[in-house]
Amino acid sequence: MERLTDRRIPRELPPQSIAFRSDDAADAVTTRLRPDTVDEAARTPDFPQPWADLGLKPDEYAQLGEVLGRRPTAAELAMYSVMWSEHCSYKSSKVDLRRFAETMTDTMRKSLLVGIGENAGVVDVGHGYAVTFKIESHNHPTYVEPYQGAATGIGGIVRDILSMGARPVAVLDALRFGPLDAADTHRVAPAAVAGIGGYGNCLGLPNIGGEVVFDSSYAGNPLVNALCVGVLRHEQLHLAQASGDGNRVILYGARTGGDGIGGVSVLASETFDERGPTKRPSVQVGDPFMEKLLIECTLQLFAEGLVSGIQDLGGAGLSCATAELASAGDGGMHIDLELVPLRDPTLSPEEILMSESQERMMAIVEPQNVERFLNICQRWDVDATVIGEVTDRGRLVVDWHGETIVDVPPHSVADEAPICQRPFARPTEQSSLQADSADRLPRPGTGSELRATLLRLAASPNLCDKSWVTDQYDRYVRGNTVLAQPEDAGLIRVDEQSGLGVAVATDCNARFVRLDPYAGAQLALAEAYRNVATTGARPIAVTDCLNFGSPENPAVMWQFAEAVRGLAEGCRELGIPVTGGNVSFYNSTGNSAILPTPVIGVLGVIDDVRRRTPLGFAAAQRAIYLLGQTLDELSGSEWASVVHGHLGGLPPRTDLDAERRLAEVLVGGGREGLLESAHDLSDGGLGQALVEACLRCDVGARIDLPAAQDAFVALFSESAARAIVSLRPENEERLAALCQDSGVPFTKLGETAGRGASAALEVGGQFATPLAELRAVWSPTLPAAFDT
Amino acid sequence: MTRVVVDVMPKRDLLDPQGKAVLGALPRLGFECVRDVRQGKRFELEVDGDVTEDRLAEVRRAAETLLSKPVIEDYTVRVEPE
Amino acid sequence: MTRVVVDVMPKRDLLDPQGKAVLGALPRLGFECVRDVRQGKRFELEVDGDVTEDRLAEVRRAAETLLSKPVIEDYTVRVEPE
Amino acid sequence: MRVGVVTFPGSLDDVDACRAIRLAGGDDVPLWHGDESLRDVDAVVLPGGFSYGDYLRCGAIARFAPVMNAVVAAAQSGLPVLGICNGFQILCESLLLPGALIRNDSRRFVCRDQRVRIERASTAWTAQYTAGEEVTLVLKNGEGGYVANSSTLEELEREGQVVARYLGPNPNGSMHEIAGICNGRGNVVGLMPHPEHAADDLCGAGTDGFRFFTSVLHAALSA
Ligand SMILES: Nc1ncnc2c1ncn2[C@@H]1O[C@H](COP(=O)(O)OP(=O)(O)O)[C@@H](O)[C@H]1O
Ligand SMILES: [Mg+2]
Repeated sequence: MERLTDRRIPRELPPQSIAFRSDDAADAVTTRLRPDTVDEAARTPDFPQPWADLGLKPDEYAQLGEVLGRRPTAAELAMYSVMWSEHCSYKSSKVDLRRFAETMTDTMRKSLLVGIGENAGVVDVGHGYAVTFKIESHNHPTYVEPYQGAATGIGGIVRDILSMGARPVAVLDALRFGPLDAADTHRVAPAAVAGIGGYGNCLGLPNIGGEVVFDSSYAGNPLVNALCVGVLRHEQLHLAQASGDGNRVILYGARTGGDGIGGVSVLASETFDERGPTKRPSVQVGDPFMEKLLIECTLQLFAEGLVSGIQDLGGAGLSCATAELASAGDGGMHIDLELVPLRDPTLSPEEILMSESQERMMAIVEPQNVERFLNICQRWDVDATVIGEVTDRGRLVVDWHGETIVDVPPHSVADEAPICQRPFARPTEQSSLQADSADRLPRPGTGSELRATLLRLAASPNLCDKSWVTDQYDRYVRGNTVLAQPEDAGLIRVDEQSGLGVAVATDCNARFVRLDPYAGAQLALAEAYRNVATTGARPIAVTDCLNFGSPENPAVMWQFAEAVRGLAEGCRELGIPVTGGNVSFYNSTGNSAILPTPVIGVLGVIDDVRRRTPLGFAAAQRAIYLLGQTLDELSGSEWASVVHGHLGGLPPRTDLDAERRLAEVLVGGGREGLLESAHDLSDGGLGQALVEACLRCDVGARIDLPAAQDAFVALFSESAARAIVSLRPENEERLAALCQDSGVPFTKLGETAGRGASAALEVGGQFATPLAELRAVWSPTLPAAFDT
Repeated sequence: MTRVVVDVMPKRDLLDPQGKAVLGALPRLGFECVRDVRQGKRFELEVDGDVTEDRLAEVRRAAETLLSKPVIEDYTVRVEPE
Repeated sequence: MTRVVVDVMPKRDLLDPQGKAVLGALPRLGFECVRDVRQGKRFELEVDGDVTEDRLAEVRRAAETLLSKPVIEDYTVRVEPE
Repeated sequence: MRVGVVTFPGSLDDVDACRAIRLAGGDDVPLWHGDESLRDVDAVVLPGGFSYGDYLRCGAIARFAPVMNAVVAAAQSGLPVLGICNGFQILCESLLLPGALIRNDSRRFVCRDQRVRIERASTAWTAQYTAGEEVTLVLKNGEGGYVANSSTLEELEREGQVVARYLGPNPNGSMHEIAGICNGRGNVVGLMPHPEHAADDLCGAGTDGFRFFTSVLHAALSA
């Protein structure tokens, strides 16, 4: 594959003369004076082909010969090698991912308009509206070129959402970097954040949430997972399929250039190692301005009913789009590749098929609509070209100046990649890891030790103020953002009349997943679910981005299988379906893989956004309640990590039924207007939740910890299914009734106190700390690290 | 004091959205003769004393590590004649 | 085809936040010999045919009206030797 | 009362400006960059965004859009024009306002709720404020540093053409903490922070920005 990304291919040769360069000797350039055609392939069955370098296994290459009844042409080989790569074919994960379908119940299916398999899932949210959302990784490109890698991550997921027929309305970004003090983190993190902001801001999409986590396992393997939310009317739903003999295939958007040629295949089949840049994919450069035009143009095309099928061009570019459109349709497709508008006229046909130039879309259009289609594109300054048509011959045929260079059954490219049954095994050290619990670690005892612990945690990289990051993101544009960072979930108004809205949160505590992948994945799901419910929205759907190490490592494969099983069963228990997502393998350097990081995004719906519940204490003399039960659960906690650098034991207990009942109270309480604030408890426990709730509007609090419990456990345990709420005293009784109805334990902690200079967080009998002091440790961590 | 100029340009094969935007605007302003535009950065460094080979090597290193991103940009370094 | 280069630099007496940031970063990377840095833009225009005086005048007009903003920037136009 | 909002390729906050105009009781009239006509509007907003990607200089290319010929002519004969953020940059590029906006001194995009002081209430867009009033608007830009040469700055100060100034730490390095200025006549105002994002309690930073829109509706009514 690298040969295709190698830009030293002699440019003075006419385009037709370049096929593949042989790998071994730099000067042994295998050139053809004509492209490798189907006829040529039939004539020269024994012509040696660089299939191994393109990442294909011997049996896969053999299978290709069987599918085609001859050797593949160079273009076909390029196409299959990319489409059958891990990244495009999910060959290692397919077996496990079937669980999501298997655990789907009728209730879960009810509001699902489009499920897994399309560009993104679509759910009904009422009033004739539907919402589509999906999360996707752009990890390796971000490591190689942090700004462009992260930027094009946003660009890609936004086109996925657009291609469902939806207007993209918001983005979120879940980020993982190496340790805050590592030099490479300083190379990657600020540039990745700037890239996400640079692209999203210029595109005009509000960024309403995400995560920033620092951990040594991500050094050299940063994770950038981008989520986009889109809104459509039911009747606007579009699918990626090419049907109707004679319908035209239109390529529109940016011209095709040399960006990221073969990137996908390399990304998915190689891991970073000491050999460095020669193994790296070539990068892509994004043009958010073009993408903005593409969005507005495409929405107008939808509105005028001119599009009968549509697909964005992402990984594997034209190869993937044509194959998937044709495969999902009812016939075949014929493309004249020389019609593709090029930025670089010297690209070979294989390169054109593989190019990952950004900001391109492909539409299937009935002949009588073509003229209007092209007119609309022109109005938006978007290039559009008819490059082929749908046929009824069941083949995907690509011609280059009249000669056929691809002639394949579309299913075989898009859907019939060989499946890998990867061996998996629970690593033996998992047991010793789980046996090494945090219970043995020395704990703070006195009030002043507890206070010092609270401050230390608040200042730590993973719990500190994230506004250094989020202030680089426009959260206001389009004027429908009801909640954004630092709220528990982002909340977007969908309909101004009714107040209908949707909330989204992403979460994953990867330490928990490391300790127990099954439970950890459920805890990630539970946390995202809880975050959504905290704002008052009812969780209805899930998207996931499964970031793991190498699938060729049985221990990693075990983590993966366990996490998927946990997630699938968790979703069934909560009654919300996984609607789509993304798998990213090979997040490892040498032998060390990242912490298994299944980032879970949950979408919720709220009937009236005016009833949302914000995170911060808003006024004095409000009652503060803790909902849920606190156990002595500190293994894998932020405290164990920050104070002791310890990871071992079992993660907190998962009780999804408790999560569901807690959500009932939070959503019901919000709808009744009982709750003035609500904040979920997660990393850092009650202590950190109080810090955040106080600092949000600078309102203090006076609380007493339950007498029956150890103060340290009460403050820093990370038991799940908990939240703190504040409310007017006259509503306390009603809250109690709600909690009793749902079977949610509730404890009055105390009340909110004054605002202003004297405001403080006071923990009865233990300590008090002025909010000014809390802010002074919580706020400067990221600026101090990055602004020097 | 000598002036060393570092020019940093987007790599030929990669998209240059900035150059593209300018190229698109030129004809609208009546400039018809331009076929292609690329936009890069120009750094003017004022360097102490004479520019020795060592100094130049140092500037080249700065160009490579700080002023340009080698995966997407090319740079050139030259001493500006007085 | 001829290449015409337009360099656009921030005016001497105006703030140049980007140049300043580079200047601040250089010593931290161990580059000690640089006294001042300014960051501007470099445009490479590929112009049809030979560059006549008329063509150059046209490019100069583009540099003045579009590529630079005279209150904050200065520009130079030159034909790049082959 | 008809207030036009121009959409350039890459305009983003046009929908927000339209909504604010509607909330204020006006009729929002979409104007297209490629049209020469202002469709008989009583005032014009050049909204925020990244026209043409802002790759060259913010506003540098939008300034040449056909609609700008009409805007410039109308502004010169007294039509109220408000340029917000990218719109402010376009007004400077069009020479309807002096000076320029450069990269934030932090070199980062900044999005935050920003306190500003309204320095001049006698413009078409600020008539419903009192001079000296302190309000919260939304600042969100990467190139918001206002610069001008010293004689221009002196003149702006002398003639009272500074419409709004940042309070607290200077968020972007603007000279004289300038957040907004107007032309001599007070009908053309350029403002870096966004009043349209402070016009709706639920989805913005409060409602302090609302009066920019009610001001112009009132001004147009009484004109
Ligand atoms: N990369 C990011 N992009 C946008 N918002 C972020 C990002 N990282 C964190 N946030 C926001 O900051 C707030 C705090 O994050 P976090 O502590 O992870 O929340 P929680 O613990 O509730 O999941 C949340 O509102 C979150 O959405
Ligand atoms: Mg939360």
